[in-house]
Amino acid sequence: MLLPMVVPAVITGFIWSLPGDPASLICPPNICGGTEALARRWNLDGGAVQFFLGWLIDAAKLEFGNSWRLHQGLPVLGLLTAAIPTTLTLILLATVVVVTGGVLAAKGTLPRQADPAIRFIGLVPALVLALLGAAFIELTYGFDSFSSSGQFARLAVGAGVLGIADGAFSGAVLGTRSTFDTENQQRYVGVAILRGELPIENTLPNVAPALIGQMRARIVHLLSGSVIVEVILRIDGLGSLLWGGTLRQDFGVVLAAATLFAVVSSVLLVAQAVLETLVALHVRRSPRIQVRP
Amino acid sequence: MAFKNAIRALTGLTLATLGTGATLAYFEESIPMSLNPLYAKTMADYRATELVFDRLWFHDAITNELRSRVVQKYQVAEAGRAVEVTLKTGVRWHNGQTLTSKDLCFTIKAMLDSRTPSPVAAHYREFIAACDARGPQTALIRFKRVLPNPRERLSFPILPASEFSSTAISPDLQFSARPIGTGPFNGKRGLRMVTFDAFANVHHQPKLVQMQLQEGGDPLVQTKTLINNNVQGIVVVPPPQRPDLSASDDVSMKSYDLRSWWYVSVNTNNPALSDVKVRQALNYVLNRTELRQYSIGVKPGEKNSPCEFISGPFVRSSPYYNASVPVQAAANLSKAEALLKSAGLEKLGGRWHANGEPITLRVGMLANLDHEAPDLLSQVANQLGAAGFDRLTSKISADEWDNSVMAGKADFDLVIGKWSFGLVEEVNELFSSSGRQNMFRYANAGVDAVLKEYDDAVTDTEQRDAYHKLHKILSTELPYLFLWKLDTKSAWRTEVRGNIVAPYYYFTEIDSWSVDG
Amino acid sequence: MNRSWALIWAGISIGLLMLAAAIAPEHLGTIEPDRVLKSPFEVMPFGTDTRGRSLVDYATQGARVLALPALSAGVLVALFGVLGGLLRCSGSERVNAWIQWVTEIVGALPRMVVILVVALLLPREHRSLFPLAWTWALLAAPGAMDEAAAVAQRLGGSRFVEALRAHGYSASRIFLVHVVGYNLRPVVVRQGAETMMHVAFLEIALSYLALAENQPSFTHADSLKSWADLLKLGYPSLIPSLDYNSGHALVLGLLLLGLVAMSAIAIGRAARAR
Amino acid sequence: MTALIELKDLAIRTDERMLVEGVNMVVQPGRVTALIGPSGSGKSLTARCSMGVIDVVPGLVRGELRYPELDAEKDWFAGLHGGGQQAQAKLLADTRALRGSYFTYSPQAASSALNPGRTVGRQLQLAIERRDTPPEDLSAEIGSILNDVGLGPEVASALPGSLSGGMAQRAALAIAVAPKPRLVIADEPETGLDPVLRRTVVELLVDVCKVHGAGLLLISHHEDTVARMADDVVRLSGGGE
Repeated sequence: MLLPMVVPAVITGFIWSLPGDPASLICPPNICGGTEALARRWNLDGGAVQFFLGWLIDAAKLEFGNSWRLHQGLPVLGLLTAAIPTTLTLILLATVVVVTGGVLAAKGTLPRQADPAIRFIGLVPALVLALLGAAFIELTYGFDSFSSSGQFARLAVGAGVLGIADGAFSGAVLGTRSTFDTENQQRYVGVAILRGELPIENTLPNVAPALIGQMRARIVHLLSGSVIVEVILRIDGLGSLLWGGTLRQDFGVVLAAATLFAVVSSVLLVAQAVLETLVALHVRRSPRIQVRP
Repeated sequence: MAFKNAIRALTGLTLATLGTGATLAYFEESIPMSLNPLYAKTMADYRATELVFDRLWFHDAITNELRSRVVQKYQVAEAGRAVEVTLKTGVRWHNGQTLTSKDLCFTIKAMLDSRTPSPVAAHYREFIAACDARGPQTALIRFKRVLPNPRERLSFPILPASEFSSTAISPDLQFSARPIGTGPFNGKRGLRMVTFDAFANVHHQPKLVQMQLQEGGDPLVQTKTLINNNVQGIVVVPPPQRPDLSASDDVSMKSYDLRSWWYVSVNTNNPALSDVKVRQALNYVLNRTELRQYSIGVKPGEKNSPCEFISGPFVRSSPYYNASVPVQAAANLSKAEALLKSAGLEKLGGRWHANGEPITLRVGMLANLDHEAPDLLSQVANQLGAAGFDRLTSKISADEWDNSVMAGKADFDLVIGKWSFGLVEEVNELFSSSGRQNMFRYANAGVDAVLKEYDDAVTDTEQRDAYHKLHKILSTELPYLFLWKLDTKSAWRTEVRGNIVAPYYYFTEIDSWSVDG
Repeated sequence: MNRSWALIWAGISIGLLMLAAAIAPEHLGTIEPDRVLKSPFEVMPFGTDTRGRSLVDYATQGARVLALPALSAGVLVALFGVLGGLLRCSGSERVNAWIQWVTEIVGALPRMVVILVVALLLPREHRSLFPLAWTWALLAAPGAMDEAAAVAQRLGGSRFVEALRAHGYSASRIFLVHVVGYNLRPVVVRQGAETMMHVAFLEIALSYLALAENQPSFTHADSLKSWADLLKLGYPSLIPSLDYNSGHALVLGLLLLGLVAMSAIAIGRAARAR
Repeated sequence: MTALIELKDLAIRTDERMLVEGVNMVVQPGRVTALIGPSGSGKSLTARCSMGVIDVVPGLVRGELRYPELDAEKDWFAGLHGGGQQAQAKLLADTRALRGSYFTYSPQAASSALNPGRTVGRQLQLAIERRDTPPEDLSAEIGSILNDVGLGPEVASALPGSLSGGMAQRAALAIAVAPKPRLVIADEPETGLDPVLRRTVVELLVDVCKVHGAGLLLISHHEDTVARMADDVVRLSGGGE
């Protein structure tokens, strides 16, 4: 859960470990109004720790200042609040694709003969699919590609790309399937069949923790992929912010965006923990028995 | 239709009211980094701020005479060490308040405030001493020294005092994205475009209702988009795209005089390059004709080419250009070789060595110049290689250019760049040993002396003679290898009328622009 | 693809990559205005770019940008994997628990984000693919260690080692030959190969994004062309209405990416136990 | 009286060899039928087939399967010969409703045969829900069944993993009788238990089935254990040809 703190901490460590004045690293004086002003703004004088704490406190108060360079003068908070829903939608839609893959595999709807094809698709890097997606968007939506429908199409295509590229879909399908295959070799499954029960009813609670873990890892992977997809498809999400900030060396934006990514990841960790507890409770379920006199 | 869509698409341009004549959509080189004129860096910034702000004085785009839209009357005071300015009444800011001398003096005080880290301000700090309001519309601007013709130099944009809490103006203030000016348009910067909404005023009656600035992206796409009438103009058309556009009847090309020239600046701190003979040799190594042909595509012997060679730090049309200095159009490798030998370098295995060590030249070029002169960097590198120099090439990002190259911290031996003059054609900052734009801290007593002559000059002729001398010295001293003046072309749809393009600032005459329905 | 074929393919592909990297020219050839954007049929073998230069140089320079960083990253990950496996066999519970924890934290970070932050903080003179590739390797390492450890677990962890000791094998022989050689090899080599592929894709992605914004590259000297340049050059041909005939560049770029992926698979297969 | 299961001339094969051939078996209600044969003679296979579960390919070569109590005429193997896996899957689906209600299954080595992810109580509950008429007091019912197999109520909340071999076997038995089936099919209930426990478990099995009015098909290779208590005996010679 301390992940959101780890990220800025690591970055801070990095800045102070690099040669040169942290202030001019964070934002060169000729941009940020003289080192003193800058030092005051980022409380750099107290060294790494104070800078880090100062930043955390401001962040807690949702004070991220304004963008230096990427969108000079626009409040970073505003940029973030505009970006987060977009990115979350993107990830959510992509997750739907991935989960569908998992479910289809679990239910055995996907024929195993398709595996080679699925594996192959999994090899395609996000960049390539994103480029194709961009071409598609531009051919279909053209001039209106920034209208609301165009924007949604970008999101949809982006989600599709994310969900399929870099082995997201194939990983979900093959991973889920192999998990179930291993479980189905357990003897109790065979017995369940002889008892007229469906195997999946029996195995699901037992494989759930493993599946949840896999799914969390996959969503983190999607987050990482969203950077490329958002930039190529010109989706104004966290990824675009992070990338733009990196190019323009807009430290405030990058620090905030990176931290937000970390926040999302740790939310996922929490979600995983909660789900696992729920499964454990489900497994322990049993009717209360009162002893007969 | 698919074609249209594709084009529209690639640009990602969204125009509600296309072709109604009310709105003018155009492509810029890049989305402006700041709409605060004090922090204008790129030409896109300058052009955008010209729509939102009024400069105190400016040159008429056609007659080139000095004009002002906000000054009622002025008079030189204190024997040329000050000027008293009376502002027009009734000029309104975009926030509804009226323009007063308080705003004028605030602007000057902000620029004088050392906590305002603005290169523009730094320039004015050189010679402006103070400003005091003499009345609601009248202010006295004091100078540090006598200025021959002060109005020439007072071309700063006026900022609204009411919008700032102190005279220390930082670039990250919201003002940079939502500026308030007295100009013809009220600008709002979005993530992917800037919209300018017309603001009628006593001194501006723009015919256009709205202007929409879009980042250009791929030049190929920009061109097709313009031809297909999905955008009405491209501010900067790279040479490779010009034939396509001039072929189209619906588009007219307009020359945009940036008064800018291209150079290869030489790191005189590099032991080898500190020797003037070596610099002269490099000047002979460069085959400008070939560079121009391969990079910009000017055929040898082409009439009225967009690209004319120069031998000094001025464009040919400038009075300061010393026509008696010849240009070095072609390479002369034998001369170069002789010079290098006489400088004590030796050629071993086809590579030049300075006291036993092979010379490796680190060549850099401002990345976004690549559109205007594609592959210039690699071509220069190739020519150096052919002449026997090892070389490393790298593109330089805009930020790095400001923070490292212009701060004199660049680890390059040769830097390819473009210099554009503002209102006044002054080069002191580039060549004076204390100059702020002197990227390699080049220092030469003779040059400094001539520059002083220019500063002390009280008449235009004196100034011209000083710069003629400078031109002559530099052509042998060669802290820069001067390449050419590449005139910039814009392209606008023919429906766009009255589109007078001002040198450098571009949109100075925007009030006269209109679009036929 | 059976094992021996995989072995051959893996060998050839790595060999080719290295060869290409070795013969890559320092700078692109001179411009030839009279053969702009020629197809492979007009100018062998791959056609030319917008300045009439052969795309062969693009291919080799791209290989040069990738080869060593990707390879080193792959090796790094493989080594980490081996370490993970050995640790599990020499079973110190605390160490293993610690590995688990690190895996959790690192696994929770979106890699691209970390890479970009590193790219941002690296001073320009240190900007190259190596630090980014190694960062990627470090991010991939815990996963590899985990998987290798799982394999070791299936072997029986420390009990497996004890058993072999009982047979009188020397410790070094047990660990190097039996644990690593026979059992961990398939896993760690596959992990390494995948990392190589991912680093290659990472480079192309980063270079492309930088190109698209006309910025200097994060990953290589600007005198070199990355395979991303091929994609960038070929991309407009995807929109037929632009009638921009640079499709051959796109095809070449995709082909090279495909080769990288195939090779990664081949290497993985080749390392499989008999 | 009408039989519960009637298996005629069963022959099952894999690609390699015949597994069982010419097996005939009739299981009467309320009686203990022993299915005896050496290991590998196909006892379990025969039992599974009689429950409609065929999981070898090509599988059925000959044979008829009837559940006369339900339908005197219907041959459940009809159309299965050479029908391949689809046909087997169909049979599996058609007979699912019967398994776990008409006849139930009590596995051998129960500790590994019970779902580790469900408490004994929950498994009993699910089994009881298979009855046509659910009991008005579920928890009491579970308690009594546990009691019948000699387990305390606390076992209900235990996960199979925490049970000893003997307890697991009893739990499995409880689950088998819980749906009030017409027949309990017990697959070598004595395996993995020591001789003393073995005897008690098998006796328990017989008693419990009697108490719950269910027939019992007892699969075993220990003649001595079962011969005494079996009413009918079916012998498998062992292997095909």
